[in-house]
Amino acid sequence: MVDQLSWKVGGQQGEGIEKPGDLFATALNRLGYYLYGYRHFSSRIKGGHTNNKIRVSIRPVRALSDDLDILVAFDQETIDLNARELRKGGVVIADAKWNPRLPEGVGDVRLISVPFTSIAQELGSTLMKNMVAVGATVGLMDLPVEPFQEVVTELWGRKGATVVEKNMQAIARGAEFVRRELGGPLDEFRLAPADGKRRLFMIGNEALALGAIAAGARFMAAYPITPASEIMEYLIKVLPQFGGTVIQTEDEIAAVTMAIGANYGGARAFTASAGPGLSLMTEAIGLAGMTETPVVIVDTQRGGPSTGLPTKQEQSDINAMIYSTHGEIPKIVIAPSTVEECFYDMAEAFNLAEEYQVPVIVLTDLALSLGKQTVEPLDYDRVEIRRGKYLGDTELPERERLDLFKRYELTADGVSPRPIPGQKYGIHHVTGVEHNEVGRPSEGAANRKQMMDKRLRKLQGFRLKNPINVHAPHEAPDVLFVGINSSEGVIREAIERLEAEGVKANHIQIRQVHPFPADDVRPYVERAEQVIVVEQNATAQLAHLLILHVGYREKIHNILKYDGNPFLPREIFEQAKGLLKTKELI
Amino acid sequence: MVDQLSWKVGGQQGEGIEKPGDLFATALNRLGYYLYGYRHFSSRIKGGHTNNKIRVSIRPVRALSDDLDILVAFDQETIDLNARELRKGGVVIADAKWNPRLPEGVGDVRLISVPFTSIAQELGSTLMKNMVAVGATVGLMDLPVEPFQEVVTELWGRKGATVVEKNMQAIARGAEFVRRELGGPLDEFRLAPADGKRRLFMIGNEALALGAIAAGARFMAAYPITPASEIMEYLIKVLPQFGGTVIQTEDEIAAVTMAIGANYGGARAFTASAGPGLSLMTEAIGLAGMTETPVVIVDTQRGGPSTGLPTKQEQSDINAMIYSTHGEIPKIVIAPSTVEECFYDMAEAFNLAEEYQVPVIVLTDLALSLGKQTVEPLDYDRVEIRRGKYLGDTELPERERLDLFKRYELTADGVSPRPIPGQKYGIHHVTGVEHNEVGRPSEGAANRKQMMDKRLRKLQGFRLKNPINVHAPHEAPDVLFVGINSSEGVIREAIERLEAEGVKANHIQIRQVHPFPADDVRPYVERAEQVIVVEQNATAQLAHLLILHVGYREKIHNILKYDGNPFLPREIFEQAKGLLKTKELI
Amino acid sequence: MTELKVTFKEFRNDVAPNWCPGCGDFAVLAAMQRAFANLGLTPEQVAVVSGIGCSGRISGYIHTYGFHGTHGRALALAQGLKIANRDLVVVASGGDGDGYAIGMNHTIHAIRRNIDLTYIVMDNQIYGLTKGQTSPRSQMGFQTKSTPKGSIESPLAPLQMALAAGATFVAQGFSSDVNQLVAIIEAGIRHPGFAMINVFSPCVTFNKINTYDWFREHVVPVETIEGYDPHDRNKAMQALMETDGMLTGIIYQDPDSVSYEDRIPGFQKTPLVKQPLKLERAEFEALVAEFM
Amino acid sequence: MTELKVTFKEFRNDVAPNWCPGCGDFAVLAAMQRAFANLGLTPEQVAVVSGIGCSGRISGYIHTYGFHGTHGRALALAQGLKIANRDLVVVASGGDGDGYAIGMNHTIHAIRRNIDLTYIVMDNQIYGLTKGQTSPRSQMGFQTKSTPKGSIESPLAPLQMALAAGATFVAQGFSSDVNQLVAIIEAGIRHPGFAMINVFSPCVTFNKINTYDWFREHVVPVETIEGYDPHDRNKAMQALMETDGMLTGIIYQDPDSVSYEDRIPGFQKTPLVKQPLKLERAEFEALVAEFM
Ligand SMILES: Cc1ncc(C[n+]2csc(CCOP(=O)(O)OP(=O)(O)O)c2C)c(N)n1
Ligand SMILES: Cc1ncc(C[n+]2csc(CCOP(=O)(O)OP(=O)(O)O)c2C)c(N)n1
Ligand code: SF4
Ligand code: SF4
Ligand SMILES: [Mg+2]
Ligand SMILES: [Mg+2]
Repeated sequence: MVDQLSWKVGGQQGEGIEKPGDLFATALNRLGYYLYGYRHFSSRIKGGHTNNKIRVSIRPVRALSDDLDILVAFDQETIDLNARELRKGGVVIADAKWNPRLPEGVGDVRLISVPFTSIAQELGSTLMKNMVAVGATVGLMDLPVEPFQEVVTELWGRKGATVVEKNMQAIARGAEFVRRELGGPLDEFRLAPADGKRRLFMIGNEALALGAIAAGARFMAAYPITPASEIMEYLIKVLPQFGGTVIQTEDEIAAVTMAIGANYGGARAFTASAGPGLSLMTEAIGLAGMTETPVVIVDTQRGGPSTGLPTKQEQSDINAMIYSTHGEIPKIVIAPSTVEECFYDMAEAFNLAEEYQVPVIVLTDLALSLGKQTVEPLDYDRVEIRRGKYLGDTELPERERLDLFKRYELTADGVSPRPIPGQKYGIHHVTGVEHNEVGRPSEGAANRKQMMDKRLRKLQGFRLKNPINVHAPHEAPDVLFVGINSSEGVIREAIERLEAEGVKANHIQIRQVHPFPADDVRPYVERAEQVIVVEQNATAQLAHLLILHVGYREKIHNILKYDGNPFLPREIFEQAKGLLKTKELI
Repeated sequence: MVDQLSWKVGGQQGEGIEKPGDLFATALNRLGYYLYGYRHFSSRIKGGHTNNKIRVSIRPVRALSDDLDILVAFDQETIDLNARELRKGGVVIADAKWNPRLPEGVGDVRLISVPFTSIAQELGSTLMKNMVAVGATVGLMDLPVEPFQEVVTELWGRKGATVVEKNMQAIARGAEFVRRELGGPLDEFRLAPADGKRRLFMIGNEALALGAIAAGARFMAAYPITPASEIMEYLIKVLPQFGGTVIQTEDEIAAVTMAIGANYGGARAFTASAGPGLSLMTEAIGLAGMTETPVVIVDTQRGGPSTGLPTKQEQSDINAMIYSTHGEIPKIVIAPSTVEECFYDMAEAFNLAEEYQVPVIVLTDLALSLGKQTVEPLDYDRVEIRRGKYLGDTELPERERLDLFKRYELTADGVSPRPIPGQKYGIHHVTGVEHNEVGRPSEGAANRKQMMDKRLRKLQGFRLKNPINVHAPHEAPDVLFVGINSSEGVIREAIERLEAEGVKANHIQIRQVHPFPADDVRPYVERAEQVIVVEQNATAQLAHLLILHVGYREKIHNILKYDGNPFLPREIFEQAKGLLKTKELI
Repeated sequence: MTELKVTFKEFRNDVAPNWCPGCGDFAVLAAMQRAFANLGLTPEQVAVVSGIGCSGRISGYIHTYGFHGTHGRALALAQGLKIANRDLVVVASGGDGDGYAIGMNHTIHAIRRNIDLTYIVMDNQIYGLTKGQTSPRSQMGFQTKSTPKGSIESPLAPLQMALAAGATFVAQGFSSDVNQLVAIIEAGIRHPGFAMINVFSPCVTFNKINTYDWFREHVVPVETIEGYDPHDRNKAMQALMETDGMLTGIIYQDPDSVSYEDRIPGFQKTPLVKQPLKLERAEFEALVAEFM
Repeated sequence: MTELKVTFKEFRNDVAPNWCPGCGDFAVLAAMQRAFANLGLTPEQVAVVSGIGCSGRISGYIHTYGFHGTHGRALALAQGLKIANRDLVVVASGGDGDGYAIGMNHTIHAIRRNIDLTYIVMDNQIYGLTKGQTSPRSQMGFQTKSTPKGSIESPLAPLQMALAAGATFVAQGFSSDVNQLVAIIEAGIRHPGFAMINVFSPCVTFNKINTYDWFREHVVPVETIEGYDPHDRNKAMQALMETDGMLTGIIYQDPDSVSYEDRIPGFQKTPLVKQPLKLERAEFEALVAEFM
């Protein structure tokens, strides 16, 4: 029996290979296993290799595994591209139909040809070959069939009992075939039993969308783009239940500007996109900053620059999110590391946007946005709603007709009270031009300085409740790892291995990206012999933020990856060993 | 007699008060004086106070003076707003018509009421009151009348001799009136004679436009915006002579993208805008970076953020110009400090864009772009044309039909040979998606890494011929001043005063903004006791670049100004003294 | 009842517009103020959203809520605002550069969407604020700073474009005829859906061709066309083409127009902004349960 | 002479398009290749500039120069390119989202400008590459990922818009009729000015409504209209309105069209890119002297 196992299914894009992966994962989730998935796909609709790698464990997992135990292949290409990833003794399950073979030089790996297609045909439709493949896995892993029954019923129940029955037969036949082939279950593919608890299983984008709803966002304006579209697509389905709506706009400029307009109106509204969209939003973000209109913007990072690698993992928008837009505005950038944090941070983003009356960018990466994983219960009670100086539901005191409301009142904390259109005594003007306290354009030097100071004052000393995630067991560690977004889990696994070799490693994950939480980060940098910043870009953007805000340039090293794929634990482990060796620590 | 003098004319916007300023300055330029001007104006067409402050000197001047010798006022508001700027003994010349008076508390200042309007009326048109005002100045300063005759003839010659004659009479009458009033010339307003040499007198935008033509740019695509429009307007007038053209596009996205398209086609093309336009260009700049298409973009900085202070001075786009666009591209940002450098740097920008096949941003500020000043001769022979690996006029070797040209060949320096459409053996594909050597989309991990490395390699070790302007007489200075763009002159004046008080001050002006010339800057920072970064923004953007790239955080101090007005020498002098005092240097 | 009647003075504020004397935009401002008053609106019920340009300054000259946004994006702001609070009367406005050059895309898509807004373009056929460059409305041959030899681009026909984009309300006014303009704006606000209003609003400083007199000579009020039927889209298109776009008045109105808000599945009459932010626990749990 | 004749194979390359089998874009690709060959062009004389979308991939599938730009900006690239080198045949292309959503503004202004380009929109009335959201061409009620209850926006009429924007060449093809499409593209390239070509190019994967069969039933070839005169703008507009935009063939062509390039003051027949970069010393000095 094993505690964890890594499974992958692959085939041609657009041929429905999402189904078996989803079915497998959902069933195992129902059994109480922890899952972590990553889909490899291309920027095309049909054709081209795609695969879904899923790690299953009895303990929480937040990273892909280095290797693979089981590969389910729907075509020879899948075997050719992925067989090398299999561990010694790993198994390929493939459709007997096309005479699968292992490529040259793939060592100790077992190929099981299962007649996916013929079994499916016998049952009445080749479409069911997916189910046979799932069944083959069930057989290999010796899984109980009940959770599959449950999921299959949910999936096809509407089509009638026969369809469900047929699909279950396909699974049974696949399982039977493999069991016969193996002559009994192999212990190395049998998972230790899980706790049976029902846990959430979702992608980061869904958690972001849920966070937005929980925070009271009832309007989203967006333009489709990978890997952000799921946020919008989920909300399109769900928001109407809550009286809300999504507008698919003509472009990202309209999307963010509509969101700003709605926030000006007093609603909680947002947009989400990826790099190209965020680049187009640059001017509007400045408008939100200047007019002190709250707005939340999600950037799901993908491979850049330009159209770049639209379906690949990267973390290369950090600088752009901090520094984009001409002139100077206060802005908050936060970066959740896990799907749970996607939910809570997204909800919190709306609070921050209103409390500070600034644009808030929620930064994720493709692996976090699209990777489907087991998620701890999302706590309704942890979601606060704080609106700061929003006056929309306040009875405002009466005032003279032309005594405009001081929407930009110079206050000690820089934040001014905010009435909304429709309120009788709240009339004021808003403009992206420099303005006075009631929002009228003003070019005066003294006013200008006061207003700039006011706006920038808002975020002085700003600090999230958890600006960094800290795993720092050591007082004087050999190394401090610093990561951002989805890398938390993979860094932790690398650290486990390093610790096993005697390295003392601390780890922080940066959640508050801007303003940079220098005071929180500094002590960890100071105490560490060496700092290794792990990030998925080519110019070490996060490391430069450390150097700029914390210093200790000479301590800071990088592990960078920018080939489009997420880190594997081994890669960090080995590169870290290399870096540590140069320091003669190992 | 004095070596220099400061003159200002003010009135209502849209009432033609540019004329007297231009006439005065042009005439003095013809006499061989050095001039430096700054126009104060608002974002409206008619009405609102505007003024033009012009410094005249027998030596080169590159900054406004702290105070004012002569104020020519076309309305009471001009006196109210500007009289306090006059030095002791300064003179206000105002139209007797509206009974000008000095505001309370303005000390030792003399008001001369000159019947601008009635004299003009006597001569046949109140429009000529401008000329009377100029005449009053001529009288006060005891200037020769010939250069005025010359300029007036150029201005109105086409309208006939009578018009010229009348205008000259107006000048004579104004002069006469003041001479009579004063009872003879006052020595303190008489300029020492100049060398009589003819020098150029122009604004930075004109120099940029000239630089572009000199570099062979024959196409500009742009959208109007303050303070960039003059570049386009000058080229619209001039380019047709050289077979070129300007397209006024529908927006800035189209402008920069057209320029990219034209560069792809092998032409030298560019665009120019200010902050809001640059923000809109963010995505396209990434496209140029990814496709390695040369393109030159001018950013004439103005007060931000958002629409901000469209007619005011600021230097707050530095970060945005460096870091904007999602993902990572090689990019060059250069910042001329003087009008001469506008010309040379602009011409050089086209070389750099083609040699490195990257977007090049030429950063100016409003004071540099619009301030009219005396300019040293522009040297035709200093303008080189270097096209790097451009193959557009090469006969390419024959190749197989489908053997595409390796437009993105992996080379040691990262730059690849560049044929242009139309060439028989140069066919290749260009895309903003990650691509292989012939430009076809490719998602492969190995290719991706190679291509990112190739692109980023291009600017490794990049260095302008003059990455910084250096005025560093001291081996171990008390202070190093660091500035950017138009502040060079004003910093130099402040330094003169500090040196007079015994402070040893070095000064560098950053011309190569990105990639940051750390190795060039470092020795100056190292040697200085203290560093004062003078910049016109609120968040000390340039200072942060220093901290990031050079370090020495503890040495670095700021003098910031962000009220929309350019620095005056006194402001830097006094604030520097304050900063130095805390270090007990003075 | 008279003491209850709102007058246009309610919509005046104490800012002296910084437009040039004689600018057509003064009339647009006055017409908006009068239309609001005629409709019995109070200042807080109205939000004027504007773009950047001379015209864009209008949001600061009227006593209502006002948002002066970025160049070309007034409609995006306005649509978001209306979705947030459908009880507001939202009027977007700006120049011909704002709405037909940089902002044309939003104009077209706002038209298609048919959110209940009124959009007023102050069309002076030039860029005023940037001192006289050609606009997409400038005529061929028109000489400006940016086209000293005359414009060589064909001018846009905004109302024909609006019809082609599916507009449900299309009208055109002229700053010289404030009464007509008031009536148009009133009708536009009453119209359930997007009201597209182009106003010939002369720039007396930079446009010496399309002057008040020029317009006076060229406009063709719909009333002068026998039996003009503003409910026939094809006829409206034809009339616009035949008059070279100089038709004024209410040119087309779809009597069956249903606003976008009324088509959104599940969208309530109560404005979004008045609905509670917090989900009920049960609602939240039902959502989350979908992921188990 | 036969051995000199260019065949469409000259324009084929060795890339297998990653379009879904049956995608309408294959026909557009084939038609472009045949049109180029029929016009006797050689691959290096042509540049295909494309946007982002399934359709945008076309620049990589044809053996000519190709530039696959950003989403919605193909026309801006193409116009710049043509100004740089007017000897090239420049064809811009992309999807309906690319050209009519994010890129609509450039489409309209390119039409007005009338630079000598050919623009081919592969109109599948949906977003293909992002997996099936509604496009500005989707019909009301159309159900997609982004409109599960059906689209509630009125679809754009691109060719009516083009006419309203002053287009000098307007045509519409259909992937099922490659011969017609070849003829249209040829005519478009020959047209001196901007040729706007919309092509019904079905998305077999995501659009189950506007299928080949659906189009076959709905298109109205101009040939079927008695005495159709493609030189009458008003009639063309009317015909488009009457057929609900389903007219195919060459719908309008201005016989007097003069391209933008030919209107630019001082613009030479020799392409910019072939002109010397360096100014003569005397030219430079004359320029500079203006500032003394
Ligand atoms: C993104 C951006 N580009 C350019 C400008 C400069 N700009 C301000 S107003 C304007 C056009 C003005 O013309 P129009 O919209 O017709 O308004 P008008 O002044 O004629 O009323 C321009 C180009 C800007 N503010 N923002
Ligand atoms: C700025 C930007 N926004 C969004 C996207 C994502 N995106 C790629 S293609 C596309 C639309 C595709 O639809 P269409 O243009 O109709 O082309 P089709 O795939 O249908 O041929 C979108 C939204 C992008 N690449 N860039
Ligand atoms: S410049 Fe023209 S549009 Fe602007 S305020 Fe003056 S008259 Fe009006
Ligand atoms: S998704 Fe549609 S448009 Fe894209 S390739 Fe497939 S059929 Fe063509
Ligand atoms: Mg205008
Ligand atoms: Mg499409």
